[in-house]
Amino acid sequence: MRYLPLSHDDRSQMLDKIGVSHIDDLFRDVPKSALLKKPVDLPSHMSEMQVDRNFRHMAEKNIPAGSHPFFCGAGAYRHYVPSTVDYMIQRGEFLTAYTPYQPEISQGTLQALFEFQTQVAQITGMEVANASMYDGSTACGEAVLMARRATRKKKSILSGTLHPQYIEVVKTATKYTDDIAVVNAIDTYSVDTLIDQIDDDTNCVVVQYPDFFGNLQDYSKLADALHAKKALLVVVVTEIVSLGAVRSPGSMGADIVVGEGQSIGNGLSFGGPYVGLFATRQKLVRTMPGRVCGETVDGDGKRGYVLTLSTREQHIRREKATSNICTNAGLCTLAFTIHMTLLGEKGFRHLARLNHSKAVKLADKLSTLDGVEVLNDSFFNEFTVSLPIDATEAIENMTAKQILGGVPLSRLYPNDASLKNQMLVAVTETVTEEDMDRLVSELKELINA
Amino acid sequence: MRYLPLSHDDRSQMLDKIGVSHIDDLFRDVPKSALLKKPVDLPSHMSEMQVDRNFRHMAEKNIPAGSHPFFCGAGAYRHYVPSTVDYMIQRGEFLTAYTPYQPEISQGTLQALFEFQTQVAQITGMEVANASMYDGSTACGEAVLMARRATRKKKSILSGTLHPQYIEVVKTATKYTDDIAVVNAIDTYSVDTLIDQIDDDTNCVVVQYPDFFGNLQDYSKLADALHAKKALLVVVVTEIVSLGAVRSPGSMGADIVVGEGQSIGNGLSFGGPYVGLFATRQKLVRTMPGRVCGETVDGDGKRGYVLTLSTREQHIRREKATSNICTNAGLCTLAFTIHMTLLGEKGFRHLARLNHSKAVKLADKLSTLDGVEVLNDSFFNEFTVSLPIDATEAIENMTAKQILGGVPLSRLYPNDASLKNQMLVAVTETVTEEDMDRLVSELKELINA
Amino acid sequence: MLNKQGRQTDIVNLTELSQDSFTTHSGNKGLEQGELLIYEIGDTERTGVDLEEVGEFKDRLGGLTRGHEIGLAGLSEPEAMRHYTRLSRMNYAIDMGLYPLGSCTMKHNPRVNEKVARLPGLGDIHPLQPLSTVQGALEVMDRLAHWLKTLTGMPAIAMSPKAGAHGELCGLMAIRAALDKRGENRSIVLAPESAHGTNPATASLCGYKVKSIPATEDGHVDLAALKDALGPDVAAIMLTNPNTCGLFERDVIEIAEAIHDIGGYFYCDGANFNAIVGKVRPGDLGVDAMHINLHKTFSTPHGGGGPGAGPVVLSEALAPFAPVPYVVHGKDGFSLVEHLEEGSDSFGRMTAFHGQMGMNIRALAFMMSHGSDGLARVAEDSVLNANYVMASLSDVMTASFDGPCMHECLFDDRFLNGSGIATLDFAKAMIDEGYHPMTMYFPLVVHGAMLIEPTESESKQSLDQFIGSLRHLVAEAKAGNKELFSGAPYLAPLRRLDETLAARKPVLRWIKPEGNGENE
Amino acid sequence: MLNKQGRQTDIVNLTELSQDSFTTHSGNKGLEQGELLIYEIGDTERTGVDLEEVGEFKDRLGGLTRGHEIGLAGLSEPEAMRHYTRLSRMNYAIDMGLYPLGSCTMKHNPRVNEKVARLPGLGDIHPLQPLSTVQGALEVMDRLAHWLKTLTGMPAIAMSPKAGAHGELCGLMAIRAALDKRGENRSIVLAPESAHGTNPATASLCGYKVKSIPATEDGHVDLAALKDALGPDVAAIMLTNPNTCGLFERDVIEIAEAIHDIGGYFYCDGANFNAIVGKVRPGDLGVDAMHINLHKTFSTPHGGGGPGAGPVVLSEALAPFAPVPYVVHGKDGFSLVEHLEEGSDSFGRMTAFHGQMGMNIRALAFMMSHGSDGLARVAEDSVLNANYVMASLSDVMTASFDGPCMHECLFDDRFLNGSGIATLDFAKAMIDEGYHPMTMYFPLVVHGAMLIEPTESESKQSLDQFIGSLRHLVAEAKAGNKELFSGAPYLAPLRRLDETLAARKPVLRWIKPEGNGENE
Ligand SMILES: Cc1ncc(COP(=O)(O)O)c(C=O)c1O
Ligand SMILES: Cc1ncc(COP(=O)(O)O)c(C=O)c1O
Repeated sequence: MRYLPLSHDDRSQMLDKIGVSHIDDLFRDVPKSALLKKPVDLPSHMSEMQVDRNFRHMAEKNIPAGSHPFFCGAGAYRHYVPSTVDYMIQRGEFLTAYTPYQPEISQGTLQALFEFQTQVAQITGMEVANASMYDGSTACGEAVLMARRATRKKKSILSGTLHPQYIEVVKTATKYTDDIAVVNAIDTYSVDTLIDQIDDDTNCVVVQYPDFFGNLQDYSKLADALHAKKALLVVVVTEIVSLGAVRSPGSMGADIVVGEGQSIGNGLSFGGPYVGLFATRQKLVRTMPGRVCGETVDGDGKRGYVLTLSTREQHIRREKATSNICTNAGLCTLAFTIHMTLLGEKGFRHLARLNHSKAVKLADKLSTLDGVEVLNDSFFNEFTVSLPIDATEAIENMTAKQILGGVPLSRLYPNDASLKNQMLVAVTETVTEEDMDRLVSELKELINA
Repeated sequence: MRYLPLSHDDRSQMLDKIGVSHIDDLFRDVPKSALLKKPVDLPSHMSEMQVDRNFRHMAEKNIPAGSHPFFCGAGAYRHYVPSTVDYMIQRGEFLTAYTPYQPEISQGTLQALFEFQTQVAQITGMEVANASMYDGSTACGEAVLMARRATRKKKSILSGTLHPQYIEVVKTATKYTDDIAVVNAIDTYSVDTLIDQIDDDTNCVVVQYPDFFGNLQDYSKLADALHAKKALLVVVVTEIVSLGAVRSPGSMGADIVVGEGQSIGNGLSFGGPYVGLFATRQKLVRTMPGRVCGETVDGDGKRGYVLTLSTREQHIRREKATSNICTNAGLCTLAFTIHMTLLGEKGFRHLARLNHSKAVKLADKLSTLDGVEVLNDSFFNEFTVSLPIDATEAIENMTAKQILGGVPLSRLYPNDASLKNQMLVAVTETVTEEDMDRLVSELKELINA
Repeated sequence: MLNKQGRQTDIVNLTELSQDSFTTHSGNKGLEQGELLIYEIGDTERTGVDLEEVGEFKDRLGGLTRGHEIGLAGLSEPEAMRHYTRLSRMNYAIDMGLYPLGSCTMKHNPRVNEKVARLPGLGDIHPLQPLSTVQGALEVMDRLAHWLKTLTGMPAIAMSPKAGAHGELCGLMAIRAALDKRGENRSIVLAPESAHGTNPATASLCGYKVKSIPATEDGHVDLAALKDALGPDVAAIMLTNPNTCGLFERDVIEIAEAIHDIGGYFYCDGANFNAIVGKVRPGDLGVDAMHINLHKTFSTPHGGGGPGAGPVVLSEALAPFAPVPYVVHGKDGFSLVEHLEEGSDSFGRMTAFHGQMGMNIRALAFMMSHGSDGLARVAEDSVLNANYVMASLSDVMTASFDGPCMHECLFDDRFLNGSGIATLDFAKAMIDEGYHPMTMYFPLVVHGAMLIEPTESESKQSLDQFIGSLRHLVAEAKAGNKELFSGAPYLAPLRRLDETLAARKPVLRWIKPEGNGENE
Repeated sequence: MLNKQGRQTDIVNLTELSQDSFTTHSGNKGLEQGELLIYEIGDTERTGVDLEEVGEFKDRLGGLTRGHEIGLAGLSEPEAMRHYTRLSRMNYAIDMGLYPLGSCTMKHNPRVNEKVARLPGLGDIHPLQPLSTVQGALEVMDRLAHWLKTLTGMPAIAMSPKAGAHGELCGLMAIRAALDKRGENRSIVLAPESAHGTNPATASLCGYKVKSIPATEDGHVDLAALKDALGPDVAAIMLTNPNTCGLFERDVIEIAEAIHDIGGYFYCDGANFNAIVGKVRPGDLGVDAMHINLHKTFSTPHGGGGPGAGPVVLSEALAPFAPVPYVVHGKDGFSLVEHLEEGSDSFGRMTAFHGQMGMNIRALAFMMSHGSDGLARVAEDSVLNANYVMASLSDVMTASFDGPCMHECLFDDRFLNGSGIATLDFAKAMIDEGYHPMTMYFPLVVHGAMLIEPTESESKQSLDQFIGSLRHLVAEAKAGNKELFSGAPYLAPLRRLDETLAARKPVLRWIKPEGNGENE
């Protein structure tokens, strides 16, 4: 077996040294009845070439996003990631290192984390950020838990325009610790409805920005109302590229900003691994979940980085930890950082503007179709379209014509009949004008059929 | 432009420091008339995404070997290269290093070269090998030039069963220095015909093993005859994997063995870059072309490696050099070495046996077809098939049916009508039994049509 | 001698400088290069990307245009390449050497896994594409599920948890849902003293109190104490098996029965599955739920801290409570259940989308490469390697427990008694020898713990070299060569770092030296 | 202080050891790891591949089965990964830092080039597939040919040469073929003293004698001497422009006219094309043939010595003599002329198949990324960077020639006079500073040459740091700190290597310590 260096001879020499005669003597603590006598019923080992063939075969049963005009979003976005990013994260020194617990021989990972934390703080407009959570949805759950810890209050209010799967994740994560109230999406278009729900028991309100349907709203007033009640504003950003174009949540008074960082540096990968962003205010840092990297000096006085504030974490604090997270999104974080470093301020803003301009163009084109309506007043690179026909079917039909036309809302709200003709359409820099025209003409044909 | 770090400000500060006011002041030695006033007539710069798209577009116009049953050989073979190889050669430290002229900071490249030289010497059964030539064909040209230098005689005899493009390359390379006699392929099936050609002026005979048509022959007698005339036996191996199954040229008395190393570690890449192997006897080493790496010690007595015997080379010896080669096949060499290290003796022999067994199987299957004849008595993983129909057309027709069925001999011998129904069929470990059956049934259909 | 171009033609006799007094102007030391932060190299004008130009257009940002500078530093592509290459070279990694971190299973990460995960048909698909366009992806999930269920002998699996700790949460949520369904409101989870920190932390998240069970002298769970702790208020036990001392809990079946007897559930922390994969099926031991760290047993790369994946296998009893989504075989191929159905017992959803697909692919590639024969070999070689290390060191270091260990061996600091050298010092001296230290101070059941897990990826030679270095260090420690340890590491890119300072005055991000313009 | 698990809770005061006396048991120094040869690690039994089993069958090897052991050492995959990773870490590379090798154009190698070269449709195609199945590949060749012809202002191109020297051979072969066709049997090729070694070596291969032309005091070709050397027996001049002193030959047009006047041809060595790409077209200077090192100007990676590619552009006069193969536009798309046609003037074939396709792809990706606007910038920035280095060092080092240079600047060793320090020593001290040395002792026209080519890939900061290190070294040299140089490098993986020993007793391969079983 190509991955196993021990030879038959090695094995017997080693057994000799140990002083046993058979490998199973080392398994003597295993109840006899439980030690398998023969291999489990699964295929035998394979050559690399066969493994490669098997996966190619499975891959060919999927339609890659890049092979067609592509407009899916709803929390996962297809951006062009520069080749440098993927080459760099595959360097063995990054790829095959553990969590940087030994800082003297982990400065590579650590310094990159320090850069990552700075970038996340800057983009979100916050003071500090952690070294990542699993993804945006779990980060959102952690934010609610943190709000409870920070305020010692039990009630959390979620806006109905939060990604519906995020709502489910928050509800699951807080099932035994928190009371969750979800405000109908339709009611949240006025921030006042949310404000009305805040009471003395409220620990936070969670809003999404741009919201799940693509809309942009200023949450400053909400922040003020929350702060007046010693509660926190949690802002969720699922399309982090938007923050290159719109005001930061921090500037609106957010106390915790969580986000899905996939758009930067990371591919679609059918939903994971992604990278959860988590930023907050300096004063809340000791209630923050997750690892964090900090600056210090070495024995010679040279600057260096270490994991720090670990007394918040499970491996030190155990049942009193701020979270149970251990392994996080390390390498996805690195991909994010490298991509963001390549972009820089200039590239990040340019990228955001390019996304927005293309989205505006497509919205304009779609609006010209009879019976088609773009429901958003404002949006970044994604908006909700109402069709005169069933959106799920329309998308299925377009698939046959080699177009991945968007995400039907009923995929996420199967029980809400009022949404069945609606779909989310995302437009990133990877979409060409030709792609847009194909979408528009295909939709036109379907509508007229 | 993403590859250019200088900013506008940098540029003016630097011009200031230099003491000129405009960049074109630095081009003042260029005749005014020749300095372009505007960019040449070519497209403007492109985003990485656009570049990527352009190449995908061109790539889609080709049929990749791996997407179909594939039987082409004739000097370039499709083997499965373990993923480790390509990952490793892409490490920046290997990929973006220059020729290891500063050994203290090039031990990685140097030690790998030392391993490469050892592997090549072992496989060919020779005493020493150099650090590579461009490819098999140019190595072959160099071998003939070396035979002249080593023997101070002018006449070289090439077997007609040498790859026809190699014959052309040798003729071109030696045009002004050597007399080349090519012996008809048909006549070389008896070594005696070659032996008869040897005279006192002969510096070498060049034979291929397995020969271009796939046949295997023992060249010991030829070696003896040459040595009796103080001439050299040059053996060319275009499918290096064969040497895992058949006796080494060294064991037959070869004085120079050159080869195409592409099969190990390197992809097809439409013909290049490949890697030329060059091995010889210790006593001839100072007439050998190309770089060579040798062992030595450092100032602390530690073992290390350096480029050596450079007094043979152009950068020292100039017009008296053994060759004009400078840049060689560095990275392809490394790929060869890593792949060979993964194989080891056991894997290399297993791979060779696997190739041969599959070739035998296909030869047997093809022989069952009416009017189809395998012309070889012996072969390794490639043989010549005679069809009852035009081979070029048969192959074109199979292409339409998604089979890349082999190389028609008329592609290489356009003027030899006797070969027009013949084709070379290569079978490597990448060919499945299903692939073979498709080829056989498709050929059957074509013949019966 | 110099030739006429001034080239030296003979070898010089090197003169010597003391390395002590040696500082270079650049701060580099040959190939060991220092590197500033991106913020100190780049600026807000520089960029390493080119993008299509954007013409004028009327924005639809609702008046929320971002004005002020964000403050992001950019680098041109060559600078970025160099920056991150240099950083990477300051890391230790499996690709460089033995990485004996106990409990972490730092094994070889095959590159074919990376390759197949990047096939466009697997890497470039959106989680909400129509299911008809992702049948191959669902097949990967289904196949991996089948392998994991077969290897563990368990009937059900939840594929979405994103790491081990997330898997623990999933398992405990299922347990609590099962108890809720029975109308029982139990409040306690038992966990051995030696448990990993994530176990108690997870139990808390599910609203449980954790009761710690002591270990016996020989490193196992104290069965008597455990039985004493059992009662109607106990929801579950969280047991790591093999445990974090590297020992197989020989009473595991009895423990399972005991917990089942009082109506509780057996959660098994599967972080150490590497020791028994293909040799023992947890399902045969009475386990109700167990997470599997794909980034340990099944070789998906640790990536400097993640990402991982923590699928959880479930017993018949817990299967109905599994979270969404899950793959089902429908009439037109595979389908995905993404929503809590009316009347479903599912406890909810762990994450948006469907879990760590990228990790699933890699893990499946690893499994298929080994096959059922090879996976049993993995367990055997990992156990053999650990025992070989233990046998080769226990005459000079103090093994905490007798007898064969599983895939990792535990030493404590008794052999350093009186030397003035702590476990940490010893570990840092290993860095100078070119090794990543073992896991230290965990598990908490022995003093100054050193937990060594070589994994099956090490050759005998590699182990012999490692053993040689450790024996050398022990000899130096015993010889009183204290500075070798207390000042270590001497030869790493940095000397020992001041972690206390870092925690006391946290500097968690770069700040622009004079004023920080980025918050608008 | 230790807590109850023995974990240190306060920061220790590091004690110190002298690094001098410091040897580790393993021989490693932290992250700097030594590594044996594969033959000392692996053996003939170990392997890092799994292959399909082969059943019994009757071989058809004609009785030539290889019997005896070959002697190849194998490693398992994890061992191989580690072996080559460790080796790689002993290298310097562009990805790590400035690589100022004059005449080598060590610039940034963009990774998108690597990516597109690996697309299955481009990387996995056979050179002898039916032409209908490789139209995209022929398009790549054709497009690259178009870019190169346009950038050089030349009408024809030979795409198959495999490196610069091979291109030179191609060019001179075309020249000789043209002369042969005219029935002229000229015997001399002129080349300046400063020419690269490949120039005279190539001329020899074509059966020419080389006559060397001296340089003027200011580093240019001596026009008068050149004109004196011209005559009916001169076939060609091989001129590098910009020349290897980093200067543009300002008399180039006059030189071209002079050589044409006597019926000879102008071969231009295009190794230094980076300085003028997009700014000057060699075709406008009277060039008849010029090779282009794609691995210099167009960024294909050097790979530790290759592979490269050396396409040759040709004038109208030489075009008919170009070698096969070449791409033509046929009725069904692109076609390839692979055979010498009846009556063709083509001088033959340079290589099997069609040249360095993999390099062509990378070079074209580089060109398309820059565009015509960006390529001119490349030339400008490379020239600007070189002049900036020269301007920043010429007060302390001795620039060999006045005035602006092109893309590289030349110093000689006069500034070291009397210090006892040679160019080589100075260069080796740069290694300790973290830099690859510049090209040394080339060109041969100045004493102790140091030729610095920063390329356009360097930022101003990077240059400033480099300049800082060099100024520091100069100051140390002038202060008489000789050991800093004569013993250098001190901080590299190895100290200075004994090249004399290597050449005197060549050990060119590993030999099994007792007897060598592999030759059968
Ligand atoms: C015993 C044990 N349990 C649980 C975990 C947590 O797993 P993860 O880091 O994947 O969340 C670990 C990881 O180190 C572990 O060692
Ligand atoms: C001036 C000059 N000419 C020719 C060459 C030869 O090019 P190649 O190494 O590609 O054969 C070089 C390469 O170093 C060079 O610098």
